[in-house]
Amino acid sequence: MRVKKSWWQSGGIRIAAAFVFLILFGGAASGIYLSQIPPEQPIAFPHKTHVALGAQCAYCHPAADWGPNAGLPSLSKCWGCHQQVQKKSPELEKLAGYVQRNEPIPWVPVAIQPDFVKFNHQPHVRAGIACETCHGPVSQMTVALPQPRQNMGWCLDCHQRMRPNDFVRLSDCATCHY
Amino acid sequence: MAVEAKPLETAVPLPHAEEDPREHLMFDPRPREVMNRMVMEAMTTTSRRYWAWVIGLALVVLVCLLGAWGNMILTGMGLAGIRRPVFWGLFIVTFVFWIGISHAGTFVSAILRVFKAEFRRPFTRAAELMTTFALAAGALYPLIHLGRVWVFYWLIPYPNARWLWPNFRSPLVWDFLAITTYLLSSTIYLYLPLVPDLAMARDRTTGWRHALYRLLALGWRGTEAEWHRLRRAITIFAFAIIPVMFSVHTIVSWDFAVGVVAGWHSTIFGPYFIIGAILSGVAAVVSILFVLRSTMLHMDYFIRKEHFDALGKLLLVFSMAWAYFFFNDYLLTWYGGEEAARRILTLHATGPAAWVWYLMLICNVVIPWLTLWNRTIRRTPWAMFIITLLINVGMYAERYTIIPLTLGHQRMPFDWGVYTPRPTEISIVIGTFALFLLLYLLASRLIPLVPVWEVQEGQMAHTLRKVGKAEVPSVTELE
Amino acid sequence: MSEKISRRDFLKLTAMGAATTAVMTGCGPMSRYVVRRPYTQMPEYNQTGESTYYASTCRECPAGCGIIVRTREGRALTIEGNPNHPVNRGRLCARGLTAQQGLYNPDRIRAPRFQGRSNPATPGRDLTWDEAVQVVATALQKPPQRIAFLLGLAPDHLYDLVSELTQALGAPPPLRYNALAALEGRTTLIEAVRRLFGSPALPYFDLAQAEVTLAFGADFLQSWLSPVTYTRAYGAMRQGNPRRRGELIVFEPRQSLTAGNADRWVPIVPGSEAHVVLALGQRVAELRGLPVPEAFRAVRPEEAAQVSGLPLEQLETLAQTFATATRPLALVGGSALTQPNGLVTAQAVLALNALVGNLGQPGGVFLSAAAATPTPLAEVKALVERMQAGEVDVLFIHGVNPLFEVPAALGFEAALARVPLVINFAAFPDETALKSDYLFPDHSPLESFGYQRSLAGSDRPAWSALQPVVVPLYDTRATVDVLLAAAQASGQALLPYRDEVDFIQQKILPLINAGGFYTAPEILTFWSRWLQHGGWWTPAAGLPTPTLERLPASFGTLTPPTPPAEGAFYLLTYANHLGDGSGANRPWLQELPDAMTTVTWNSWVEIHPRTAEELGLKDDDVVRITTPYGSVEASVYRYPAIRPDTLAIPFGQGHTALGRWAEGRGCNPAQVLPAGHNAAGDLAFIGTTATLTPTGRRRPLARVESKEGVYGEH
Amino acid sequence: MAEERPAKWGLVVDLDRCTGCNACIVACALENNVPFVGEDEVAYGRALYWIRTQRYWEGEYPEVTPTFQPVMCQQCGNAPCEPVCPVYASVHSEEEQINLAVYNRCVGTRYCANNCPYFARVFNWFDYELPEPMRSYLNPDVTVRRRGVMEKCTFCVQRIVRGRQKARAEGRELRDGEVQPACVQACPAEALVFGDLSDPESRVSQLARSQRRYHLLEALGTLPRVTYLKGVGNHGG
Repeated sequence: MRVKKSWWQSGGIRIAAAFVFLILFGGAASGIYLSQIPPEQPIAFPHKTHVALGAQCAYCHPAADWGPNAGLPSLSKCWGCHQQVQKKSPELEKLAGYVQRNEPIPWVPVAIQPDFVKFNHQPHVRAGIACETCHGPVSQMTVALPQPRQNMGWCLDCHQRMRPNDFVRLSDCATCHY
Repeated sequence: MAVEAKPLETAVPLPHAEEDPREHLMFDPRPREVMNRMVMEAMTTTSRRYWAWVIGLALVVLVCLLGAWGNMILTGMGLAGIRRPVFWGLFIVTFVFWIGISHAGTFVSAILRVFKAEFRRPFTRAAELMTTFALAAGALYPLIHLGRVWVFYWLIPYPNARWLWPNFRSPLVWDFLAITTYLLSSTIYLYLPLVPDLAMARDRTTGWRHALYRLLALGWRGTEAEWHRLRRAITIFAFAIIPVMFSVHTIVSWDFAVGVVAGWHSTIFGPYFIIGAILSGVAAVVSILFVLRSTMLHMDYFIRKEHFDALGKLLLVFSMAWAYFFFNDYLLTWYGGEEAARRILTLHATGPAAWVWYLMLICNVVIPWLTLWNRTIRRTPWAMFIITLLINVGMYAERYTIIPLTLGHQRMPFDWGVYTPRPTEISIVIGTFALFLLLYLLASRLIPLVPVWEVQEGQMAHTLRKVGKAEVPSVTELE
Repeated sequence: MSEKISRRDFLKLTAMGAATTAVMTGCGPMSRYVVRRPYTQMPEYNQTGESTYYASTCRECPAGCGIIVRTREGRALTIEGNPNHPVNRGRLCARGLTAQQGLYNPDRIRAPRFQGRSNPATPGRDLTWDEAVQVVATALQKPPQRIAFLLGLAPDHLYDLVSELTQALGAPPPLRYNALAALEGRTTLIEAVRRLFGSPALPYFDLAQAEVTLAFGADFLQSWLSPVTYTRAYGAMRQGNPRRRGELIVFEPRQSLTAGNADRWVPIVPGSEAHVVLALGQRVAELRGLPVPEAFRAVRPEEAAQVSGLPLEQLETLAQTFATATRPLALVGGSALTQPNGLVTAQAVLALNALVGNLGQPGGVFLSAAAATPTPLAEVKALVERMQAGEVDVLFIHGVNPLFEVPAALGFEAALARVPLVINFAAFPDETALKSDYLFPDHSPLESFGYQRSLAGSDRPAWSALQPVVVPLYDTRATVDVLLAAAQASGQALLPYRDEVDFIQQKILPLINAGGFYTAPEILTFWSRWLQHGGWWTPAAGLPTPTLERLPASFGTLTPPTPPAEGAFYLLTYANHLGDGSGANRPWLQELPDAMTTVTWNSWVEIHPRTAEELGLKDDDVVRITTPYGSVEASVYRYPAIRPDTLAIPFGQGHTALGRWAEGRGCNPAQVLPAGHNAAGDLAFIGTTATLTPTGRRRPLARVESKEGVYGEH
Repeated sequence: MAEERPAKWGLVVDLDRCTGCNACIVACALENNVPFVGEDEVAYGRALYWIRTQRYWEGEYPEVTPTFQPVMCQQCGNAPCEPVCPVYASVHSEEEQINLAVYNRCVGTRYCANNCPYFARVFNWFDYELPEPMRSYLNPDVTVRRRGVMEKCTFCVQRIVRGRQKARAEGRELRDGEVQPACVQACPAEALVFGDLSDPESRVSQLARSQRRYHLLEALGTLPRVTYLKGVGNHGG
């Protein structure tokens, strides 16, 4: 006797279900992927080259020493060196273009925190944390790359490891959120 | 099946002296197969009116519940009428209402089962279904009323990258745990006694129904060993679910009682809420039974006047108990003499919304007390339907009094405020009522609404014995 | 912006993408990154992520409080008080705190514009500033006598420049009008000071050290002269005096915020203040054992008691309290001055101070260092008559909104239509701007240079500086620059100034050696310190002491108030935190509850609950208030602290223009005010009676208080 | 670096100085990016004032007088809002001894608001959009809250944190009066005084010991950090 298959055992249904699953899974996966790729920058700034030439991080991002944001160098700062060091390259021509038009370069910072996280560079720099600890091996990057998994647990973990005696203060919500 | 004859005890509903004992379901047996077929017919017969209701309710759920809720999520909680200082409104009122209704199933089924109240047999399932669906409707509200429902999962304790756990000191977390436990256990408790009936249905259907019931019946064959295990499981659950039931509404009451809000901060709130819940739950069972009896095939065989009568007596008792707790709560608050709390009591009785308070008392106390003592009224299904609906209106008014009417008049008169429900929240409330009815309607055609085996078991135990010339009803206790 | 500044590349910044871009939790790539545009050239005073603070002067009212504006990446964030400023000592009122909502107001006029006023069919069009300057230059070449300037009370540097300009042209001097000054009777006070003490200055009252203060109508906690100064002084009077807690008694028909804070509120009949002061003066002189001056004998105490409704015994108690106090002080303003007897009241109160000998004493009366120059309503009236008669060819308007602020009964609107050329420098499309031919928008105060030198609240000689704290947002230009450019373009060598900054520097040049708390060898250094400190003032407090040579035999004729006819009421209007109404487009000022009624976003009419009951009126009933000059509608607020025969409507709402937050809210009491004036030429509206008709409609007021909780009504 | 002492921030409201002018409301709103909501919403009790002046009337005409009492979050030491929050969005700061409102953690149960006897908490019923270019004045130090989030007075914790960081960078302790919330800074009558209650010499401590002191709803045992000083006499309270 041939057993009658139930409706949910039919091939069509199963294939459709597989499709639905694939679409959902694929969507989720590509969403995660897309949120992790670095954004396109107006100029492919080679951090690698600058670090190799001996430029200190704080030369271009000096505000990390005194305030919350490390800051982006102004156009005049870039041009201050590059009008002397005139190496021909298409990226430098882009820079020259911005200088000519006196137009700010629309950088897309990758090391940003959401609006409700009030990160302050200054105490971290004072505590002697190297930039690479959080920003990754910038000396090997062209444009800066976002560092994955910089979430709250990551902050707390570091606070607990580095300053176990001060953890009450460093885990206070108001340290970062207000 | 081991049967041991025992003389009739007074706890068993005695047929009224003047009436024919055959009016009672237990003494009006029909052959097993006939009864099975009746239940199957009731389950599989759908009329055009049925489908109209299903489609209508589905539309209401879609528009009034999902549509309005979705719109509120996208726009903001401001679409509801809540405001400062009445931060909780109709959503929480309806939440408490549904959780209250959900006590019916457990009460009717578990407590009456434990106390071997025989009249429960035909409608335990109807009551358990109510429990499950009322919980489903009620459990939506903690989500609906969240300002940011898209992060509701922060209420769930799970290890996460933020190193954060929910605050176990918060009654809302207790609520969350209690409601999930209750939902889970009441679903299992609904399912267990369903298994033999599903197997019965499996053997009498074809097509998708057969597939479904085969899946759900878990290969039930009806052997003695299976019956044995099922009985034990049901007994264990019946005992275990009772404390869960008590805990749920107690914890819901703690949402209010642990606060400093004047008028909420009352130690009697736990039992007061439980009694209110059971009152409204049992009332809802009566209402539903009336609807089932008058709309479904063969239900007049299973659900009889005797059941309305018995439930009516219960209702009277609970109405009295509720009045007792209400008085207790009122007296202690008044006697305590805290100014803010006293002001609230005065306001409930004399403020602009005093009609809600009087509605509560009339529906919960005056009407049941005036009617339910009367046997004829108790045995008139439509009268019972109206009375029980009114009791639930009264219980809704009770929650409305406790929540928005109390919140609006706290300790700083400068900031008092009057709450007016707005269309969005009314629509959502209507939507969950529709959801409940829709689920019930669908379930009534998907699962046997009468626990056939329980009825049959009862009928086997009840017999009329001839003692001399008289026929005397007797019952044997089943092990 | 002046050339000098653009050369220096002052504040050349581009805002870093809005820092408040919401980056949501766990959102996808779209919202994850934001574009940031760093400076092309980092200003040396700027530190990334740190705020930069600029000292300037608040121009939300004429008081001239010193402010410090916190900026970040070229955006003005918050306004804070300048802690060293002699007027406000770091404190601010609600109006000053909302200045940035004016700067960033979406309804600002963004470019110079021609409007087809005479012919509505003519479309308006935007102009370039070159065209605008040309228009002004042509206008300045009109016959000088037919040119008129109507300015507001701020800023002073513009007034100084226009004064020089009109002098050079031979045109009539500019008029200065402001509803706040009109409602508090400022010119009456100045005129009284001139008559008694010889110089037309505003008095400065040392409230902080006074021990018993009588205030006649002066709502110094909310609008009078310099509210922040006097609120600060009030705090010090209450709790800062180690000897005793100062006592405050206020005479007003309607309880203002000041009267609400007083130890005693005396609700006298509107218009009877002069009687009360004179009667008090007699008794005080007697109690102090002094001869009663002739001028105080103008009224018998019984008569005063009868006119004012204040029992004689109370009058006696008050006189005793005042006469026996160690440091008595009497203030006058507002409803006590804006009435036919205003000048008498003002002189009598000043003389009362002289009587108790507190002139130039701690807790007494001083004279402000700088002359105050508001124009009395009478002169505005004269201007209106000239306009009506077609004697004005061109009217320049700046910093004032006469169609809103001037009583409608004056007929300004009709007269304006008869002026062929109206040039308005308004920053906002207010009522007058919409009826002007040309709009040449000035910078907002936070984008402007300037100074205020008439500082009624300063306890020492002081000038308060304005400087831009952000780059101008729109294509606006400083009016001083426009006038200077036009004066040059007109070919005549009218004014010896290059631009606004040059003008201000030349004006403040004498201050270098005037004994301020800083000095400098030359103007540029002085200028940088001037901007840094937000002005200039002397290191020590010190103001001229008024000297009373001889009291006049009479302060003027005294008219007792006429009681309102049956069914009519005295009508009052007063300034609350909305001031002269120019703040009505600051949403936070609208959202701010009125101090006494807690009503927001609208107008109301205050009626005593008893009166309301007699008339069968409930809260929120819309009533029509009619005077011989017009009528307005507003919702009823049953106000327990007003005379039962008086109605009051706050000033400031009822705009028909001025942008989205101001338009179509409430009513403008200027529509029902009379155009009459007192002996000092000041608006005299106290004593106006109005009738009240219910409209049958209801319009609930947005009040913050719970009516049920506060008044016990459901 | 000197070991830091946790502070116990406190506020004193001298009701004898307070005139009820409401400058504090605006100062607070603009410092803390508090949105305005418009007439209809204010009328329905949905204004988002973090501090408001409660004005009651005393006496009968003509002896009638208003009483003004600014009420903000009392930063209770034993706060009713804290235990009820299921997600720790309303949480006590051990460091500053104040009650925090952690906006990004809030899920919007509004339980804290019900349980606050001072009605100090307000809720974002909607997203309150500012028209361009008004967003420019938003304070970047304070998170702009979105719909569905509770908020309340924080004693301007952003100023406290920045002040501390500044002091720490300079290797010193915070000076008395160095950190001031916006309302205190603006108050024209100097009725508000802010400071560290754990320092007995601070101005706020001295004032908080005044004989005129009282706390709002003291009987509830919430241990408020805001101390009110009674108005003197029958009036001016």
